Amino acid sequence: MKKRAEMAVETVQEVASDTIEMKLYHPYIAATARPGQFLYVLAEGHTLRRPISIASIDREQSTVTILFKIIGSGTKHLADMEAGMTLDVVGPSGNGFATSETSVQTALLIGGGIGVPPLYGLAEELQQKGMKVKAILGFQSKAHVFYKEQFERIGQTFIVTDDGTIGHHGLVTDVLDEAGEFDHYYSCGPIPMLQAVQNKLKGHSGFVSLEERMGCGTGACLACVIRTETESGYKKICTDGPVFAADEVIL
Amino acid sequence: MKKRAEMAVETVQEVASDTIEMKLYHPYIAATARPGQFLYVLAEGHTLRRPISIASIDREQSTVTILFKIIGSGTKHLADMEAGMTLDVVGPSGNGFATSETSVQTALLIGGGIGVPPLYGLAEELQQKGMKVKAILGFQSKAHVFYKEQFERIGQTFIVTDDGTIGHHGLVTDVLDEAGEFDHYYSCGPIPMLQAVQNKLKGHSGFVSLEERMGCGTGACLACVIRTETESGYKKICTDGPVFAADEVIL
Amino acid sequence: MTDLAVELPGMKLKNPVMPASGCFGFGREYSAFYDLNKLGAVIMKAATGNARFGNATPRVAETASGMLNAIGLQNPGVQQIIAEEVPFLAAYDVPIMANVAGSTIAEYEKVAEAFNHAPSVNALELNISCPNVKEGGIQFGADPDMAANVTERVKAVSNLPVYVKLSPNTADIVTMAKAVERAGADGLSMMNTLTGMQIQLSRRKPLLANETGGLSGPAIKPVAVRMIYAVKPHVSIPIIGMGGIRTAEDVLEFLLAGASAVAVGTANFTNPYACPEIIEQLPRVFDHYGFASAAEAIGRGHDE
Amino acid sequence: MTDLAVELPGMKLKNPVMPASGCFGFGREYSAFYDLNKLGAVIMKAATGNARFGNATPRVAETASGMLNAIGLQNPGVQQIIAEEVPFLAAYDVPIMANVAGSTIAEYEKVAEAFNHAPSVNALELNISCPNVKEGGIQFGADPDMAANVTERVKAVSNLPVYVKLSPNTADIVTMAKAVERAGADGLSMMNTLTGMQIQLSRRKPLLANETGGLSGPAIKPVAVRMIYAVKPHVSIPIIGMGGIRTAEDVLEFLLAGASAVAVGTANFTNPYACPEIIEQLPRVFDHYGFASAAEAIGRGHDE
Ligand SMILES: Cc1cc2nc3c(=O)[nH]c(=O)nc-3n(C[C@H](O)[C@H](O)[C@H](O)COP(=O)(O)OP(=O)(O)OC[C@H]3O[C@@H](n4cnc5c(N)ncnc54)[C@H](O)[C@@H]3O)c2cc1C
Ligand SMILES: Cc1cc2nc3c(=O)[nH]c(=O)nc-3n(C[C@H](O)[C@H](O)[C@H](O)COP(=O)(O)OP(=O)(O)OC[C@H]3O[C@@H](n4cnc5c(N)ncnc54)[C@H](O)[C@@H]3O)c2cc1C
Ligand SMILES: Cc1cc2nc3c(=O)[nH]c(=O)nc-3n(C[C@H](O)[C@H](O)[C@H](O)COP(=O)(O)O)c2cc1C
Ligand SMILES: Cc1cc2nc3c(=O)[nH]c(=O)nc-3n(C[C@H](O)[C@H](O)[C@H](O)COP(=O)(O)O)c2cc1C
Ligand code: FES
Ligand code: FES
Repeated sequence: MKKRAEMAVETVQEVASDTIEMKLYHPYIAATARPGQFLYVLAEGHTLRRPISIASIDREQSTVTILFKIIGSGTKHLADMEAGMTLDVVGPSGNGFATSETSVQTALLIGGGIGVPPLYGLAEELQQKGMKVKAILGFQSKAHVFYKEQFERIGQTFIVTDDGTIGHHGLVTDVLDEAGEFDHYYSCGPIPMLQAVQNKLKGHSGFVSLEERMGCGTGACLACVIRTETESGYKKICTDGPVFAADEVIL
Repeated sequence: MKKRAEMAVETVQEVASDTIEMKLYHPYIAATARPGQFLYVLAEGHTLRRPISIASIDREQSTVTILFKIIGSGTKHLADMEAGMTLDVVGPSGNGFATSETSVQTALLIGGGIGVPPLYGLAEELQQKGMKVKAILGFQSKAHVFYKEQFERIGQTFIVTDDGTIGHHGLVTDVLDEAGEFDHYYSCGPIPMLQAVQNKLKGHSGFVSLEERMGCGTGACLACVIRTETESGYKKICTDGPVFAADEVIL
Repeated sequence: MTDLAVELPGMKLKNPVMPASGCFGFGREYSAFYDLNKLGAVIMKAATGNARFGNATPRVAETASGMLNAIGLQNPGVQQIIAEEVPFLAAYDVPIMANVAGSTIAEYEKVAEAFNHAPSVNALELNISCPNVKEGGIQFGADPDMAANVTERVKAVSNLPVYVKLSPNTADIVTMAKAVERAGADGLSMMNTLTGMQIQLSRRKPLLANETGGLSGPAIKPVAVRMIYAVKPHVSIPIIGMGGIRTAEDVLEFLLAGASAVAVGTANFTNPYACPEIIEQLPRVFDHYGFASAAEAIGRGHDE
Repeated sequence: MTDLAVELPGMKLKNPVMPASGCFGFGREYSAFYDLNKLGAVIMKAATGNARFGNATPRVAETASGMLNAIGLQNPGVQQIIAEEVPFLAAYDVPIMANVAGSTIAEYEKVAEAFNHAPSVNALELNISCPNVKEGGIQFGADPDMAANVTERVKAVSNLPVYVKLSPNTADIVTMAKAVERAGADGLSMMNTLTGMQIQLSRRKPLLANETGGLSGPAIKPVAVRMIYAVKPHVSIPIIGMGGIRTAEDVLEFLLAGASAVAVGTANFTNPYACPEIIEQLPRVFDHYGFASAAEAIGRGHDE
């Protein structure tokens, strides 16, 4: 169950252009978090919290790692934090990836930009469960690439950039064929990318992790709804999601 | 002439209950500041700057010292600053005490609470000019007293407290007679105290330093006016003041 | 010990703090953070005649010391609220206010009438001021005659005390307040959100799908305090104050202005424990400013 | 290089940024901080028929991301402004707008007429919306007919383009804007302050001596943007936008909403260099969002 927690900032590091990796200590969060869940983070002086995915979990060290891109004043504020400070979060929030129920043999992970971090924790967990992991990771340019080596250590990894400064020049969907066979896919990134993936992989079983602007982050305000094929006609990204079966949501 | 300056915080110290002393480094400000002037200080996240008097000036070290009481969120924020940070100020602001033109032999300084700091810089300067300085300093209680020894080093000092926990129990005006002869008086503190002093010392030549809520702090918005006997009928505390001849302003 | 209790038509409150409509759902989510029995009351999310999906997303944006929202009254409809949500809240020892919305007077009547059959609901809050409902809503809140009319019609069908929630998007709040009092309102809720907009530079378009949204949060507090202060001397029905409340000091400010109780909206988003933390601080704050009870602070900002 | 110039009735501006009335005096004080030639224009503090002392102090209070003011139009009177202040500003190569205020229509006429004899003044800004003037002011700004009337009367006596400064304290800004356009206004200034109040807990009373004050600063920006966006399609006269502008990005937001130029008020208090720093950042911001000139951004938030 999610709680408000004061997490201790252990390290802060710029791992790619405007992309910050932050390791946070908190026994409860680290013990209960699952890949695909997020922290709802308070940036001082801001009214709304910021949703940031949990990129990886170290249960022994009681830490979780987040990775975020500096977009506006909230993430700028977070980037200015230093080791020794505390971060006020509500988490672990959301449902996370359902890895236990799947009998996946090979998983294809498709991430775009800041959609890559949650897939890393998922990759680690799937690997631990003995599954084969392949990843297609899209970035703006070489300067924006992060976690390439980490993913390569886990499995075959395709890097795609908008400008071709590294890897394939184009879109993540361009290399889907090259990536070959898989049982399930997991995708996280901007909506147009998810739509393209959903289209191209119609018929495949898959999961998408969605983003939407949030108010409460806790299911009460209905800011973050997504249309679904379910009876009520909608789901809440902050609590029912952010991960959904690809055929469940209408992007 | 006042400027916006980034002053380096050198030391931050609690010198009495909720009362912070802060030493700030800046060659231009330290070279040009005069006792009685103030810094118009930015507390991050706040719309309006805070006026804080210059308590003393060390021209050799290029520092000025301010002393402030924690009242609300602005001064709370300032109190949380640490050595090595920078403070955004506009200063030196206001006119300051006119010590050069006076042929004072004995000066009586009458300060209440947070009106005490500007008088300390004045006391130092008057002493340097070879004048005799006496001071009456009023505080809430013993826990709120600061700079007692510093004033005593300069001249005869009377401490008065609201609750009698140290010094005289009562008001600064109670010990005026005891303080004896003087040529000029200089007073700074809350309006009711200044009114009482003005009343009791009618006919004496004196100066008062005033407080008012400020907008621009620079003479443009007319937030900080005080009625005067002058032709225009008013003066601006932020630029014409904060120091006025006692018979000039209508309190 | 400071006595925090206040009494309002239809509701005895342990303390004057309740979550504001639309910022707390029907309580389920926040019950995971703390015991709802700590609250003075609960105001439920708006109910309409049938289920509504609301506006397209994005529905919220952040502003300086505030936020914009254009949820569009999404809710499962009054019948399902009575069947599924009210029973959950009824298990707590906390008065329940139902927020009633609609696009036509007939819809307001239908919703209000339905709550007659929900014995756990203690009072109605008539949302005549939702700025995000394009078909109707806005007009009721902007015109004293229409506001009076919907108030009268709802009073005629309802067994419950009716609090009318006023819009700040008006030149003359006092006339509005007097009109709905004359029409039979048992209380006022002041205030709903100010209409605002944010333009997203990268898209060169309003950020919210609905274009405009309701501005809430600390940014609007001075407007709410001013309106309550202005209305108080002109009405004899109690006011539930809201708009930017974040601290126990803010609660006292609203009571001094003339509110008898307050609602906390946006602050729940910044801090899910906002309500219980404010309530916990109230005794210290009332004591510090010389009040032995919440009730005796009400309207005291008007003393000579 | 981005072309920052914009042209308005009576004024050719090097760039679209000018200090807002009442926040910049008559320019003298800020001329000690920077060269006023950097500004797009200067709007002077309100002028009334005779000298006014204004309200008692305290006249300002701080709020979340904003402030309240109730200066009360203190000024030395139109004759002294023309004799002493205009010549100081006329020495700069910057268009001058005079802010015209009064308690009666006759006073507005008198002040407007006086500026006919100040050849350096390029335009008038008709302050029909000062919320702090008890005798008159407020009514003109709240009623379309009265606003139209004062606009017409001033247009009849003035040789200068007249910009009417609208109040946000209204339920229907579009009707107001259309009314003053029909009455002959050459432009609009949007917007003045929202009326607000802060209660000082320790005194149990409104903090400002005037009780209410005008809310300004970033807190009100979403309201200003919404009103400009709403008015733009309904008028063909240009709009000077204002309300919470603090950064060059804010300037672009106002231009996209429909303003042709902007005024910066409260931000001057937080940072005396606000105007020149914003102007310095403009080329970078226009460039980043794909605009080669300021003029081409105007109203582009309305594109399909
Ligand atoms: C479930 C979820 C997980 C996310 N995980 C990550 C992550 O691991 N790393 C990462 O860099 N980013 C992630 N994001 C996006 C991240 O929340 C935004 O980049 C961030 O909120 C921007 O804040 P800001 O103050 O810098 O930007 P501003 O634009 O100043 O923010 C203004 C407001 O808009 C909201 N907002 C802006 N962009 C987004 C967005 N893309 N999604 C949701 N809200 C937004 C902000 O939260 C804030 O309320 C995630 C978003 C969601 C919904
Ligand atoms: C010329 C001058 C010199 C001063 N020198 C000192 C000094 O040396 N040490 C010191 O402790 N205090 C001094 N003060 C008072 C000091 O400015 C206030 O205590 C401070 O602004 C309070 O800010 P806050 O955010 O803590 O309080 P808040 O009450 O949260 O402030 C809210 C607003 O009110 C203003 N305000 C509140 N109290 C005062 C006040 N007494 N005078 C002016 N504005 C006020 C603040 O500046 C701010 O704009 C001086 C005031 C003036 C006018
Ligand atoms: C996300 C959100 C949803 C809201 N929904 C409703 C609603 O359904 N009915 C209503 O009367 N007011 C609604 N409001 C208005 C609040 O109840 C409250 O009047 C307003 O937000 C001001 O209070 P605050 O500043 O504390 O948020 C909503 C506000 C927000 C922020
Ligand atoms: C201290 C102060 C004084 C003001 N005086 C005037 C005035 O004399 N005439 C006027 O038309 N507007 C006056 N205004 C309103 C501003 O010109 C401007 O419309 C408003 O403050 C919104 O802009 P801002 O948020 O950038 O401050 C004043 C505002 C402030 C803060
Ligand atoms: S953000 Fe409030 S329901 Fe999801
Ligand atoms: S604070 Fe603006 S004139 Fe003094």
